[in-house]
Amino acid sequence: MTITTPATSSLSVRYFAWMREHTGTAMETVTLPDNVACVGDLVPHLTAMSEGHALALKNMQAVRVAVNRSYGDLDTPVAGGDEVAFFPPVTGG
Amino acid sequence: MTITTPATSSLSVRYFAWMREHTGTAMETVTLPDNVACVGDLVPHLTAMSEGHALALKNMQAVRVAVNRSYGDLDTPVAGGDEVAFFPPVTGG
Amino acid sequence: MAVRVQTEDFDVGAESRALQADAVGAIALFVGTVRGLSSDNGVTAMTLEHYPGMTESELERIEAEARARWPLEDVTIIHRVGRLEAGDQIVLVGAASAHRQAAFDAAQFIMDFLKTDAPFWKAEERGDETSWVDARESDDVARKRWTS
Amino acid sequence: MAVRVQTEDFDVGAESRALQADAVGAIALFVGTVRGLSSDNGVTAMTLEHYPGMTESELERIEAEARARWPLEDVTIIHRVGRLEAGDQIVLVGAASAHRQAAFDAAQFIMDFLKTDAPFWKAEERGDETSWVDARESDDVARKRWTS
Repeated sequence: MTITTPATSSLSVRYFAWMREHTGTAMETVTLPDNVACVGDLVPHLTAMSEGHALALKNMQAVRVAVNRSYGDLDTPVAGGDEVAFFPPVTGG
Repeated sequence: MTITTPATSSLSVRYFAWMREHTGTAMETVTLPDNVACVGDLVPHLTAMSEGHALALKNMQAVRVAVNRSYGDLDTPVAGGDEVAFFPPVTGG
Repeated sequence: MAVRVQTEDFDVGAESRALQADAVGAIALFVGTVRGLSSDNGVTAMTLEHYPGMTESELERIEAEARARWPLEDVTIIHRVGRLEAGDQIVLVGAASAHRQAAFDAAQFIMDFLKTDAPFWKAEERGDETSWVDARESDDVARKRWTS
Repeated sequence: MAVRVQTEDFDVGAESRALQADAVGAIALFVGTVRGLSSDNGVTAMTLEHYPGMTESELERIEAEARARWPLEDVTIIHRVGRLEAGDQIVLVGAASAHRQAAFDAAQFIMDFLKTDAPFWKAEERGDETSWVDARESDDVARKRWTS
């Protein structure tokens, strides 16, 4: 999908299931911090946002990552305008 | 199943699919010949009944046998009152 | 035992609902149909003959073997006989279990054994010609994998 | 592509009929349902959350992989979201092919990948308590068998 990068670089960050309950938000817009090149760089900035964020992202082993609605990992690059999602292992079906 | 043996020992013989077409009959009653202890003993008596019977039972490799509605083979015992069936490999489903 | 041999059609939705029960989380269904002219089969219609009495007992034996192998809540086997046309439903096998692998495995097992053991025979019509279908080696192979 | 994510229920019979086509001889269907109180699950209801947009694209990717592996005439994947009660249908996967092994394998493959890759999450209700379901190791194992 094509997303137009706004003038001030920002990211959409989404949380699902119990991670959404911990952060207290399903989606938030985050100004892209300097020196953030990949998902792993972004995580400390998110955990600093609230205790709930810290709890949600405490164990990244138990968290799955998607960037622009495709699975990624901590090494997946992120840039302004991207949609980054964090969620627990899936349990549908 | 329980089948009462008649006073004169006889067998029901059934044929299905192309074997039925060759013999020209779906079911016939056959007087149990002497010295017939198993299906294999019975076959020569049946092939002698008509050219169609001979054709149907020509290649016993291609024929399946059931005695009293359970699968058997040429060694399966037969006795008066039994229902013996000959048919090609099955093709349902 | 839920084994039916019938000339009438069946309703897959109704059979699926009938397999649902409190302890069921997984229903695997298989529907076999008459392939039509556009397939390599080229069949316009077929007639299914069977061995009344033996058919039912073989299907019940296959169902019992599946129930002995997997924790099944319910099983349905329906097979039609008589004349069927291209696109018609021939057979339905349904297996209901708490878990999906048991349901899938049981439905496949029942189909594989039905194909080799249940006394049905198909005569296929291609235009004006009618011919008995030959048994397929691949069906014997499919059955054997369950006994290795 | 026949992927639907919806709150409404679905009709297994109608979906089976929609998969029937001239070249189809085999339709494998899987229906997942909410197990009830009598099972070890002990669930009275559940709510299914998903990631709109990503869910559909993951299901379409899984369907495309199944079509690349097997000669399928058609595929249907329907997954419900929202609140469901014990006995309700959750998911339907249907695969139609000329041959039964392809239909069975594809339906299992799609279910195995759906279970590990499609972004759905279940919150189960047991009486007054609601808890998020943990992912199961057995689902990862089931997925891995297709990649070995």
